Amino acid sequence: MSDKKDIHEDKFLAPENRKHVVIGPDGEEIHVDPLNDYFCTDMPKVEKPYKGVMEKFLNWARAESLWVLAFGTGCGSIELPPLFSPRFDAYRFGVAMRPTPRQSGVLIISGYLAVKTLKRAIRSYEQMQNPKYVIALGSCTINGGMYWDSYNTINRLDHYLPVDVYIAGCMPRPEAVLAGFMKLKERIKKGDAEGANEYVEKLDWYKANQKKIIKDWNMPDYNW
Amino acid sequence: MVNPIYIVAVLLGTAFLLGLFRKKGTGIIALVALAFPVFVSASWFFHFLSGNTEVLNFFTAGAKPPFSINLQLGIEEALFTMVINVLGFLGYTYLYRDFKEQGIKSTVLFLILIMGLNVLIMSRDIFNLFVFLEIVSIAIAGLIYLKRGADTAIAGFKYLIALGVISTFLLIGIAFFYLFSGTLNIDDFLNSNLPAVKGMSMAVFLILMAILLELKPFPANGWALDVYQAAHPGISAMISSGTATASIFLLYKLLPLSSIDWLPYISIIGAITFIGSNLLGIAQKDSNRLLGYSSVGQIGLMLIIIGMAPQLGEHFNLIFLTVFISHFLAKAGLFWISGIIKKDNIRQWSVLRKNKLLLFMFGFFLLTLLGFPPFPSFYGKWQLIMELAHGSQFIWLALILAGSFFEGMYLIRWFGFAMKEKDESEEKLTIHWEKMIPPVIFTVFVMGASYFANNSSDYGHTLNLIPIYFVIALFLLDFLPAFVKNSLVIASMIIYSILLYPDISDDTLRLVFAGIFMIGGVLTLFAGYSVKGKREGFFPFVVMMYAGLIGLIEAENLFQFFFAWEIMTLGSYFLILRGKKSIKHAFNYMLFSLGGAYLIFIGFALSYFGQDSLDLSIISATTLPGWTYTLLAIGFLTKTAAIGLHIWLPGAHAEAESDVSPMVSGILLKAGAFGLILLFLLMGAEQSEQHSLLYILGWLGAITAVGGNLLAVFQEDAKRLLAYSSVGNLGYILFALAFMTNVGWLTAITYSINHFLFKTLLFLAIGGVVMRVKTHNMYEMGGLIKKMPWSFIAVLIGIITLAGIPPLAGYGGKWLFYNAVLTKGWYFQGALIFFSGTIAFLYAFKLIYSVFLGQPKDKFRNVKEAPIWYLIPQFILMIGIMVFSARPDLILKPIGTMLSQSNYFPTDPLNWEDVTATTNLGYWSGYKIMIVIGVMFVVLLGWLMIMSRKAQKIKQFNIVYAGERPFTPGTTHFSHNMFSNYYKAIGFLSWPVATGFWNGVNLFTHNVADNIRRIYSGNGQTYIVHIMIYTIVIYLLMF
Amino acid sequence: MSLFTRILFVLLGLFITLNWGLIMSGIIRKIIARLSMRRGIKVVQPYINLIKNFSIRSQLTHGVMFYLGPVFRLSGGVGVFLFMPMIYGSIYWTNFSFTGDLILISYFLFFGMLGMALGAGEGGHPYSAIGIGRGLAQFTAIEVPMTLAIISIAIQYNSLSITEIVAAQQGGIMNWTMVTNPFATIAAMLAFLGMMGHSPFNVVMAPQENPIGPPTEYHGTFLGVLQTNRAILHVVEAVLFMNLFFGGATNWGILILKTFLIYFYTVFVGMVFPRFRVDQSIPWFFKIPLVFGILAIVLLII
Amino acid sequence: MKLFEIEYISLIAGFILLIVGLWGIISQRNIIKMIISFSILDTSVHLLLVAVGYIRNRTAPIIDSSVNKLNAANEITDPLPQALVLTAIVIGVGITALLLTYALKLFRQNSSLEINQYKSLKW
Repeated sequence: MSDKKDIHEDKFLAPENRKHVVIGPDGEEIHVDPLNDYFCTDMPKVEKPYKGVMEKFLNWARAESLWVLAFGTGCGSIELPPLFSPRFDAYRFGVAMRPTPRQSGVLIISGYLAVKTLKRAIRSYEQMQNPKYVIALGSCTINGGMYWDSYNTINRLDHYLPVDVYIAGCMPRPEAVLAGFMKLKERIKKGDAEGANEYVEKLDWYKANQKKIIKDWNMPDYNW
Repeated sequence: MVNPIYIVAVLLGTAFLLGLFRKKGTGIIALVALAFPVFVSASWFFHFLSGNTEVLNFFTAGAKPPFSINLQLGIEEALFTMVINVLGFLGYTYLYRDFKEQGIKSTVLFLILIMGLNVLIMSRDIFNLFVFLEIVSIAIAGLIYLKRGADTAIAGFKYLIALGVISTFLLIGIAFFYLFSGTLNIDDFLNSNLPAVKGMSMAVFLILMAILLELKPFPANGWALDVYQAAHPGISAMISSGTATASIFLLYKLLPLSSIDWLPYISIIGAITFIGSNLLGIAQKDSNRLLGYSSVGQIGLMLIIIGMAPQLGEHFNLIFLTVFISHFLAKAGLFWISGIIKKDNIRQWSVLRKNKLLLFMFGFFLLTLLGFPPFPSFYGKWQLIMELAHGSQFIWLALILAGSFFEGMYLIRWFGFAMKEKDESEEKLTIHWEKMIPPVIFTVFVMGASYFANNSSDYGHTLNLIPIYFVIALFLLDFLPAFVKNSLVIASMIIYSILLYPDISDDTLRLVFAGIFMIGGVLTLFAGYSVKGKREGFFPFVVMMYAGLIGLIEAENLFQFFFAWEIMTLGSYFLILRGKKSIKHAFNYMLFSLGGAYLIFIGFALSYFGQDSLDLSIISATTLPGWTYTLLAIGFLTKTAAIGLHIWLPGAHAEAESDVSPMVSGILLKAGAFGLILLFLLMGAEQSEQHSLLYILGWLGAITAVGGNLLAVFQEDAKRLLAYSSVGNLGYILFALAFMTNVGWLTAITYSINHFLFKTLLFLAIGGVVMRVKTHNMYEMGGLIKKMPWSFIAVLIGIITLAGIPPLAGYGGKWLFYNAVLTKGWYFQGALIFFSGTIAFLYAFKLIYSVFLGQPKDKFRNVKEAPIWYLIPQFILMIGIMVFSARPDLILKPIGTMLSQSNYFPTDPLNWEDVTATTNLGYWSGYKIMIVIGVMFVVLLGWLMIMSRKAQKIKQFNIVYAGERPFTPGTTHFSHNMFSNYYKAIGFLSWPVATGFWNGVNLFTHNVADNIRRIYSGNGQTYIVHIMIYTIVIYLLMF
Repeated sequence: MSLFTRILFVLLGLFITLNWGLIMSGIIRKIIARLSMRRGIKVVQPYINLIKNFSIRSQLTHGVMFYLGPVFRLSGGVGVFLFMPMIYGSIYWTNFSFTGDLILISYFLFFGMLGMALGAGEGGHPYSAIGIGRGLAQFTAIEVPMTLAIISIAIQYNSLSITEIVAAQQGGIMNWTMVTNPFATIAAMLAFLGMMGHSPFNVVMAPQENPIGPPTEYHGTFLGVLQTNRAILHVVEAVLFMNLFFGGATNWGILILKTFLIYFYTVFVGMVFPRFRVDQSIPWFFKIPLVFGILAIVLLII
Repeated sequence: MKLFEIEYISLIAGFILLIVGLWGIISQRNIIKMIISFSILDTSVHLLLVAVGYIRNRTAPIIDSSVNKLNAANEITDPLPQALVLTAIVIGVGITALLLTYALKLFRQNSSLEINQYKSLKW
């Protein structure tokens, strides 16, 4: 079984990620295994929340300061910019866009997820720091929507990422998205939004699901 | 004592008798025969030297003139016959094998040649001179064909035809001389006091002209050059050293015949020859022909000296003899070496590297020709230039140095080829031992001559020659392993510093620079321990350089200073030349150094004008302040690489070896700064009248700072970047010195110390890195912090100091700068300086980021930390920086006291209250700043460490990449052309204007040389035309 | 005053500065929101962001220098505060300004920049390096008018000591450098635009193009430290300009008012003008601000 | 007419030959012709030498029956130039011989006697 897996992986491994030999400055041979050498191969740990008032206070702060990763995955991303226009003004709820996953807490999957986008979405999600939240936008993320039998999109997002809030509609209007943010805030304040830890706990299951449809992973299992 | 007539007898007799012998044994007999004259003339020479002054006159056939020939042997004749006989003996030894192959004929010719030369020197009969001149010519014409071939044949033909025409002139001259004077004896003529007749002067003109033409004056010398090129080098050596010597003496002997003062014309002819042939040498690629040009040039120089004799007075002997003996020994030596390696193109002389001794001798002779100290002609040239200046012959002085510069140009280039050009020849260098003897002996003679020149020079005794002896000792000890020699050098430098300390402890300025030179020297030498093997030819030059540097500190008179300056230049040139790709850069370095040194030379000479001592203080009393100071300043600026004169620096510093770069960049450049300091002090410091010069220098410093730093920004080569940074930093120092205020000078000294500390540190650290990764290109490195953490710390400390960020010492410099700028009122220059200070951030960041941060590359995964011997000096320097940052008062206070208490800079000093420095404008307390920042930094660090103690360590590709992963480390490391946007904005300021200018100058010189030398069309008839036109022109000039 | 009391006052001042910095940025973002017909963030939003960033549970580090970067950065900000006399005439709020003068502050500003640059560099992200390259390149140009202005006021007051410069401006608005040396003020205030990094000079961290420039890899506590520094530094830089050109402050109220106005000015300009590329902004600094800087000096020497 | 005295004639002839010789050396392309020109040049000098040493109405400086031995100093011409000429002739012959040798070598190696074709050594 394991042998088979290796062959499988090899087939999709990008050329630059294959093991190779480079010549060092003194003429010595250096064996490079890109997947192990370039990437951290550790697995994430569960980051336990504090208990009591402290956690409540921090959760309040987290809820009031939602930094969204500016990452449009599908057609729904067209609905996000109006959120920050004067009409909807998501800023007043503490929502802001951040350009880098390192600094963001919220990943919005805006609509259908093609397989290749899923890979990027997962990588970006993994690069976000705990605690982190996922908002799924539109029917496509719930059951595939109009793409339910497409060969190239996923049907249920929560098989791949722990979703905190679904916002139904095709597409949901910005008002609905704002409502989704409100819902997320409620969950965070209640302490329910522990998707990040959930993802770590059930990592094997998530990874198995992810690998089922993404063959050319080209990276260690967890993308730090 | 043996009568010298036996020289003739023995040589002639042997030549005749040789025919009786079979081939076997002829060589030995000839050698013995040639040894005899050496013995005779040497015994006479020492006889005269030991106090006997009575000149020996002797006659052939026991009768008096005119029925016999009158020969004379005084000390001069004895000396010249001696050198010629030595040359003859060694020349024969050298050619022994060739003669053996050729049979007796060549040996006979050789004996005749030596005999002829002897008689030429001793004879006092004009017709006799003609006869022997012809004999010598015939002998040489025969010997030329020792090397068979069409080239040789045509060269010999041209030679004979030309000499035939010349001897016709001579004979006509002699005929009319006899007609008008009735005697052919020089002495008779001189005693007879005949009235001057028009025809007589014409006759003498023809005679002297013929002798002059024999000396191959430019441009009527094509025939001679062809001979040099075509003949066997052993014969060329005889022509160049032997016949030229005799002809020069002949000229000297016959000059009194003329009633007209020939001397100015001889000088002019000499000058044209000296400059002309040295200029043409620049375009020459054939080694023997090049030696020919050089030979002709040197004769030109001797002609100048002869022509200048009245101005030179009592110094004539020293000047002439040193220049003569240098040329004599070196040229013969070089021709001999040329004959050993048998390569025509100067590029192919790289084959010399196969034999260390040959290479050594080659360099030795070249330097002898160039007149570097401690070689004899250095003393001669020094004395010559000084005397010329004393007699206000400034144009001559400039002409001589211009010619010397041209000569330097091709000789140094040649040496560079020998040292560094790729050696493509496969075959082994076959060396016959007897061919090695003569050059070796001449090398020893050069050393002896240097010793005597030093002793007979007026100022030679003031020199401290201990370092020179040490250099020689190191040459002899070169077989030892490197670490032994390294320890030896370090120990000697430490001991020397300790011995030196009491002498200069009362002069704080000198003490600071001595500290930079010596401490820096020891520290950079530590790095040398990491080199395994013998490291041949490194340590003598290191010592030479440091000897020069310390000599500058010790110098009390101009001579010592210039001597030390040249020694330092020489040592550093050899060090730079050791680098891998340094051939071009070392050449540039030497060329600029030579030019700069000559400017300094002229400056010294000008200040000597109208004065009697050579003390350094005469510069302040110079009667030509404008010229003197400007020339000296430009001379020193070539060493500090002010913009426009900087193009040699980046290459020279970047391509040098890892541990040489810090020496030349961190330490050597301070020599220029020290020179400027000395100059400015002598200009009268604060009272200096040279406002416009200082103002220009101030602007120059500011522009240099901007230019150097800006150029550094756009470099991809780490060492080149640092080198350009040095240009910029030396600009700061120049700028600060030009203030001529107390604080300005403190700034300059602070900068000197800072630059020494951080640039040595950076060059050592980067040198260590380069040593490990084996590339200079920063974009190829990256992420080395994990492999070389200590080097990283060193670079970090270095760039913080460089950028002038508090709390490190660099900030002190900036603060002083502001105060100085505001006090002096040079606001706009100051703004430029501060602008360049911020530019420094760009390259400082690029340096540390591209090398140590960013993406680690695969091929540097296994590199280790730099050798411990690189790290030790780095740590010492870091400690130095820290101490100087925290307690700047330890150094600046005494300097400030000295500057303000002396008469130099009494006004507006820096005040010290405990550890706080104050001026009228502001205040600065390095110690307290250090504490505040240190405490704060530690507190914040602790806080953050508590806050993020659990941080997960991740690897190089765990970066956010828009949901993707980086491709390879190479494509992810952002380093190449890092500041492209900056280039787009103000890159036009970094256009290589100076490089273009100097390239243009170089191209122009080459083109001029290349076009002029086309007068040597190769056609023998053209050469005859040259001779005739030349004669006519000289005639028209004279009458 | 004993060292201990001094440290206490310094810490207190630092606390006030930090809070004022956070509130100021909140207020200003509120004002901007209102200008564009939005309700905008809460005024305390910067506090919430800061708390949230410090409460991030997981941390990543790329290496030692990555770790030290924010420390350098914050040291830079706090250091400038430490060397800055905040309130004129007060012995309590002069911090450690006795250790150095204006030059110390203007060079210590680089301390943080350099540290940040190194930390970001260790992150290994190419965009960080691009951002730093841009920032440093732009800074060299900013420094030219700034230096000219500093030289100009140093000539004017014949001092480099900030305290003395403020002292010379006391006694009414007519004594402020703004009035007495308008060209220096203009040059410096134009340079100030670049120093604060608002539009049109914010190409350093132009989002979408090079995600966010130097701090691309920073998150959580590191980012919190950077934000803290930002809050402090904005105030302190405004205080520097207030001290140099706008008469300083004799109490905290005036300080708060003046720094607010000075800071608001940069934001206001940023609202109006679009972003420059680096190769546009550098020549821009070499045009108008440079001319004003030169004028400021020329007029003084004449 | 002084001009037509023997010494002047030989003097003038000498100078004319001198010019001819020089001109020949410069203008003749053939090496042999150059050597001949050189010989002419040589001869011209000899002529000059003799002319310089000539004293009118005196006999050759050979002490034989035609000269009174006691009064020889007043009867013979100056012997020195004549001795010089003898030496010069010898030397001239030597040089000419050497030149011819070189011409021979050149011709053997390159089968040409045109001086123009031997320009490999230049500049």
